Amino acid sequence: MSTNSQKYRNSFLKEVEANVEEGEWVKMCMQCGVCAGSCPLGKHWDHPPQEIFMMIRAGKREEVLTSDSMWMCTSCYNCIARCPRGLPITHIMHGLATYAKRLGLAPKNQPTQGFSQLFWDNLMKKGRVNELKMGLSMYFKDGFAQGVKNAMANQKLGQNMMKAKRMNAMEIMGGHGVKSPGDLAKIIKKAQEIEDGKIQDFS
Amino acid sequence: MAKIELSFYPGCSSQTGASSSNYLVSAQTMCEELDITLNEIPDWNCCGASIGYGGGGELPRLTLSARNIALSEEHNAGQEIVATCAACWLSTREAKERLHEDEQMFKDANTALAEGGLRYKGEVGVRHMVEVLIEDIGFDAIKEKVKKPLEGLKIAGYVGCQTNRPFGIAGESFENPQYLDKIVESVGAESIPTFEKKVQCCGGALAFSEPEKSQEMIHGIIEAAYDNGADMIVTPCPLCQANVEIYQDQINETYGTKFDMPVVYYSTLMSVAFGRNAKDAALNGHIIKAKKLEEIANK
Amino acid sequence: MTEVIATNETILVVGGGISGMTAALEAAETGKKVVLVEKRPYIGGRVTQLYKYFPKLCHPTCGLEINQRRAKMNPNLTIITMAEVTDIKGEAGNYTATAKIAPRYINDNCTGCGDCGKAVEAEFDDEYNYGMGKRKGAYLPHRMAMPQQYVIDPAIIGTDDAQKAKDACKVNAVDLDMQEETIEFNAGAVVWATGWQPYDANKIQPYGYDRFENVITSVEFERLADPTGPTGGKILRPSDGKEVKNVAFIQCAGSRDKNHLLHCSRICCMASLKQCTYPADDVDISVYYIDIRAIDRFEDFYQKVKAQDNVNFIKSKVASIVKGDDDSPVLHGVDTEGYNRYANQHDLVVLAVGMEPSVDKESFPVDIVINEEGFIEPASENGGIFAAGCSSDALDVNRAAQHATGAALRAVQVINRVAGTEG
Amino acid sequence: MAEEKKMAGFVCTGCGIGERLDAGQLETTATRDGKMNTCVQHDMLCSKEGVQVIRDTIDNDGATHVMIAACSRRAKVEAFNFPEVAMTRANLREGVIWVRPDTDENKETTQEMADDYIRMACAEAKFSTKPSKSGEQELNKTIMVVGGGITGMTAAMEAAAAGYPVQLIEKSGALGGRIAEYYKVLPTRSPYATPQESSIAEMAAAIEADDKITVHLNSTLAQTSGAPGRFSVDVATESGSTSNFTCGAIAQATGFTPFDANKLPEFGYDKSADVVTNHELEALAKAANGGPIKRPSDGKEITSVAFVQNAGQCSDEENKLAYFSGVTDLVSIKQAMYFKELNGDCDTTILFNNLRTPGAAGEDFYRAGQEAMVLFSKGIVSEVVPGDSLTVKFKDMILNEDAEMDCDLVVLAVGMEPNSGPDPYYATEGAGAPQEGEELTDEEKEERAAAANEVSVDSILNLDYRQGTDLPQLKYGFNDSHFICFPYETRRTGIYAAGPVRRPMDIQQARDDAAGATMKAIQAAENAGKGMAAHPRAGDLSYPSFRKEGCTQCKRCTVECPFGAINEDEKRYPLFNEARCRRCGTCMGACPVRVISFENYSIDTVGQQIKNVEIPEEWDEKPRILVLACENDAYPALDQAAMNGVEINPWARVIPVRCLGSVSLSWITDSLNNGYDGIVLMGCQRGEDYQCHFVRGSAMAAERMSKVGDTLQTLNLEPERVVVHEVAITDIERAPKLINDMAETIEKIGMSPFKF
Repeated sequence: MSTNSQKYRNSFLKEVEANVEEGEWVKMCMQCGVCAGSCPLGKHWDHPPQEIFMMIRAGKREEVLTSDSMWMCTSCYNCIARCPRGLPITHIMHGLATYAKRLGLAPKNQPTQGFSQLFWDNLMKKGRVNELKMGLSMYFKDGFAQGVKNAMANQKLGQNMMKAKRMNAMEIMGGHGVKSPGDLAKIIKKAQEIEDGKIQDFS
Repeated sequence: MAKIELSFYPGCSSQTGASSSNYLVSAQTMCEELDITLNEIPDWNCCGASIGYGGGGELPRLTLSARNIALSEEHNAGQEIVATCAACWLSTREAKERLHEDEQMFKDANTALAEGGLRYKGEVGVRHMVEVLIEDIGFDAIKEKVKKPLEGLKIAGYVGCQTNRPFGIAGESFENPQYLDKIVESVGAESIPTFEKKVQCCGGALAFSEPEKSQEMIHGIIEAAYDNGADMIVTPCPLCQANVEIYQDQINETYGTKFDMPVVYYSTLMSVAFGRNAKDAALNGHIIKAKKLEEIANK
Repeated sequence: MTEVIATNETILVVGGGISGMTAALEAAETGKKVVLVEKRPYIGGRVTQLYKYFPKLCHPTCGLEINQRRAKMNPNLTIITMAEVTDIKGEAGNYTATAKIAPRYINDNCTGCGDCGKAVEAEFDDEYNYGMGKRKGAYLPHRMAMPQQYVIDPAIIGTDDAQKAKDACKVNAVDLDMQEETIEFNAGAVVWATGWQPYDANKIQPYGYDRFENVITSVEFERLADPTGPTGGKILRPSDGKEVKNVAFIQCAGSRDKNHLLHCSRICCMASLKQCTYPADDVDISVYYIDIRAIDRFEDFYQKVKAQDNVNFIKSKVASIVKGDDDSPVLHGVDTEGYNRYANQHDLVVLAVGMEPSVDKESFPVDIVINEEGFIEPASENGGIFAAGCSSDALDVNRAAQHATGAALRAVQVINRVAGTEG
Repeated sequence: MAEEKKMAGFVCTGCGIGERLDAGQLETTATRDGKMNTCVQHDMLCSKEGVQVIRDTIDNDGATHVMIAACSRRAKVEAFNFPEVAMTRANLREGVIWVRPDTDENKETTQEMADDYIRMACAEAKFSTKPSKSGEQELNKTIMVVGGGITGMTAAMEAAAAGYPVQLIEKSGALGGRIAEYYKVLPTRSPYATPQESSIAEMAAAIEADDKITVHLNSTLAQTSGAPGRFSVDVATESGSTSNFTCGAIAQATGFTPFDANKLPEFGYDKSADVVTNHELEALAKAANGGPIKRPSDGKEITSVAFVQNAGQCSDEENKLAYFSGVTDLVSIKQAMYFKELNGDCDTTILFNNLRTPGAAGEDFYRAGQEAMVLFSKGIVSEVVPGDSLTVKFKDMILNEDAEMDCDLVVLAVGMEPNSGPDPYYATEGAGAPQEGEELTDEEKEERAAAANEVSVDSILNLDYRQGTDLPQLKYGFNDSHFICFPYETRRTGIYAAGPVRRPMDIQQARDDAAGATMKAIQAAENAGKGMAAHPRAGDLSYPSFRKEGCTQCKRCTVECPFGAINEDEKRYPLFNEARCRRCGTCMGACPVRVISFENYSIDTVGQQIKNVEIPEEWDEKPRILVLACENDAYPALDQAAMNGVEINPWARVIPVRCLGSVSLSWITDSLNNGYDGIVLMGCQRGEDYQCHFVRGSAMAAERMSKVGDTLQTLNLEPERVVVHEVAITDIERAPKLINDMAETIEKIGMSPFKF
């Protein structure tokens, strides 16, 4: 719980500015709410972007970082297109989500959190996404039994895709990729290090 | 028409055996007809899409795209990069702009790339195939190319999100872009300019992680097209295409509908209109067959 | 040929709206020679198109009547209508101005009797009513128009209609051979009062002004409410002429928005509050706002309107408008006072469009300091050229008149220096 | 009058007048009934040739009185402009042919209408004389500026820059006013991003150096007498010495006083030294001179501040301010930036309801504040709990929950109260005004006024005016104009308020306002010298005079003059002050013995029009309706109705009046005695949002007419025969209807028996 000495102070706002992608924009929000009204998944947000920005100013660190709201972002960019103050809201939402995850505060079993990690791991393996494996790992993320269920549920879909040559069982053997996934890994590892180095400790 | 040569970034989903391999096929056919040469960026990697954010942070994601641009600048020097996939285009262009406005990011990205012996300059343009069609080719030129006008077809132009926002196509509005309708008309079909869901989000990657939420939106998109009397939907985005097409069975189950709405690419329409056969137009790549197109193609 | 007697002791006022009129009259009533150049066929500008003023709910034509009488009776004042200043050369105390005068095709003989209007058949969209309603090809722009002279629409020149107008006129005021003319004259100082224009609502795409008939602008709403307007003062829906029972006002339509106008237009909040008093009290009214900017005593008026049972305030920038049943707009957004999502259907939506300064940075006739919002800065670099009213900032009528009076003094100072009357 | 009258009539037959009316007969009427020495027709009188005909008659035949029968007096004004003669106009176009149907059965009545308007115009001409300058005062170019703050200093400099000498009066020992105490001020040039140094010091120096400006420090006004063009001012200094000077006009820039925060116990102002007002913060910032701002209580460097917006403002509570003081949101942003500048890493939170930062400068500065990491929260503060660390309790309107925060310092954004003198109309229009149904005698009213002045603040101007010592107030003590189109339409001619005493405003606005008020002051001085009236009858040379021998010293005129233009001499006879007068004629309407008149507007110029209307025999079934219409609104409304072809019944005879307040009861009683069947008076809206530019003219007419009842009784006539209406200039359909309604009424109740 934040104490009065943190409420409506800049402490959390500063943390967001330092550690969150495009975080320095949060202070520019004027609470018009056009982002909240523009989000296609809006009704699924416990706290719409504009409210999250207000919570940041109010110093509600835990509430914000443990929220599942940011994970509702579909990256449709409606909010960015309409924001009268030009806040890159999509990126701020992504940034907050990533930061929450980094701190281990993001809600567990948040499906999109899980999926985005799968996606990333998947692409990092060979440098290109392997849709089949990604699909399967998605189905099996909640264990084998659930996985089979999911797979069965989507079996028809899979068969259709195979028929249309838009899914290839052979992908399981490897599939597409860059020539030297190792080099790519090195590059991204470096990028990761640089980024980690910049994170400031506010805890 | 002057020959156009571009550095091509196909993206993961368009690879053979991947979810939008039919997009690639039809796009290549279309380009042949329009005398556009696509030089694939050698050894390109995934752009990280938008959904990658949860795994990689900002810099790693930007670096992914920086690598592609660097490769293009190295191997396809002097050629603008063109992408057919909305996410690929968006990520790459976004990365370029971000690295341009933020000097530190620019340095950091290059420090990372140096690990793989690459250097990013970021001096090359990044465009979507649709921009090339509108700005370099033009609707009239497309009209001229038409051998088999798609008469009697009513097609809903579904633009979706990422081809439209935040960059969009020059001269088009975010809320009511017209270019797909113009393409539809250029190939002799009837457009639906009032299609109110033309920029509605389909859920994007959340179709995987949050199927119910996404399918609710997809349902709305198909329903609107249906209510507007559309024979099929056309889109410039592979994820839109997949999401709107492949879940129709599940949506029909959930909502008790009987949707059977083909969802094709602008390149599909053009390939057929330009007189190419069903195979070149990759009509076989559709789960819900675009029968009316097939008929025209097989004429 | 228009004759203008002017010296470098003459004050040139560009724009004959409330600010220009005020500046011109105050200077002229102080004994200074003034030339007023107005683009429209009449003076008065945008206030002539308003139904009422806030917060008194009095009628702009009342003040207009007084100002026009002042103008008619003042020998120091020369008014040139249908004219634009295209060039200004020289420096403070010694300017040469060039003005282009469009042909009115009616000369000073005109008695305003209206015979030509009756004779002509062709009709055009009535710009006085923002295109709602029609006017003839020979017309008096509005009943209070000064000069009280008809205008012939250039579009009918060369047609039988033009000839009909000529034949109908008993005082041969119709001159179909009138040509555009360019005149040059001196001035010691210039008051720039070209005012403002409503921000182009078509550019605010999410609100579909270009797609939905029942989404209109605040300036159009003024005409709807005006008994002399296209609907005779009844507030009817453009789509079906039905009486409006439920109206929404959207604030900051184009203002406070980096995609449109960066600045706050100041007047829109009060204008909408004023317009809340136009419909009958059985009409439901919703005001969607970010901040209600009721300054000074306007707070009283804000409280008064707030107390109306039929008015409801929602702190929200509307996200988008979609078409609902029988063409009723449905507003989507979130009430940010405690996160309430809404999808509200209204009979009519009024966009409180922002004030865009009518100061064209590109083609401004002389080098002058214009800020990023497009307003003229009070800069010493501007020499003997002084902005008045909405050329200087987004202002309401009262502040515009106040500002114009001050601008008049600054012009008088230059003139007096020239005349060597100081000391 | 020495010169003998030469009356010339002119009848225009253009615009269909010739077709619709028998011009020959009109001519005869003018000469036979109207006693015109000559009368000629012209087919287009407003044409160059037509105007030349009139001009020749004046120049060659020496016509002194001209009657023009053509269109409305509002039309072709520029053409029919002959200041060297007494001129009247008969409105045959808008007044007759445009409001009557062009049919044979209407021909007769339409002609009668026209003939009457000719007779009326001739009579009006006969009893008018050409207005001319009285010479009561000469040009006095000196401008007195009261108040040496930023507004007054600006006014002084602006006047001097225009070449006018200035007498600048300042109560305190130095120029500069409040701004002198400020650390920094709002930016006045784009980009509106950072607070800037005020220019007050340079201005003071410039004034010092300007030999056109005489500065009186430690000075107040002992008395201001006279009128525009000849004000005589006694200045008293603290030391007790007095001096006198004369001036042509006055600008009052006496500024404001910050709201007393002791009235806000809920915010702990009286309990904690660390709760300060926005004005006190300026001093703190200045005291810090470049270093960090320190807490008043213990000198600790401040690391967190909360700004409470609208403290004691926008409130419906007793002894708080109901209005919003224009700039206090911008000021708080500015002051939050002080802390960002001086206190390094200091948190500043602004708790607002509606953030009111209008215009380009306002919104820019709001964004600049956010850039500087000033934290904004839509929150309504309920309480500030004192303590080592202050706790601010508020409702967060966005998160919709009760919240609280701790901070080192709380700044209360309190409002501005105008430094205006006592309101002359406290007892009649202000708080002391009689309540519903309460009838007050003049004496009682005066007692109340006096009482009010006792309790209220000291006078600033000490005007030697019959109607109080200071400028009238619009609302909340502000000396503002009541009119939106005319921000400087003062009720004390030649005296103009500027700056926060007129309306709460920021420095830039105050400086522009100073320029505006100075412009009006200069104008007033110039026109006083020419004997010309000020707005709205700008340029009018006519002025009221009275027959002393007839005067009963009843004081009606001195009490009711809306502009305090009439004083009383020791014998309580009225003393007119031409340059204060606005020529509305309210005094004329007030005078029970009809001794007050203007050259071209008098009991006779109207009375004779009424008398010269032909009253048909009762059995002719042709009633006559007298319409007295305010020339600003009702008359233009009727003109516009005519343009729209709205019909008016043929019995109406319309006479425009300067103001309904100028209507003499005698006109009403005379017309009733002369057999008029109905009388319609049309004035402006009255009440709080009155539209009458002569303030209470319309209201007073209503009051006076309420007394007509007795007259009607004695004549045993029906009360419906006399009606007073509020008519707006937009009542284009309604105004004619009101006249036609009277015709119907007469249908019902029958003709007046008083036809001789």
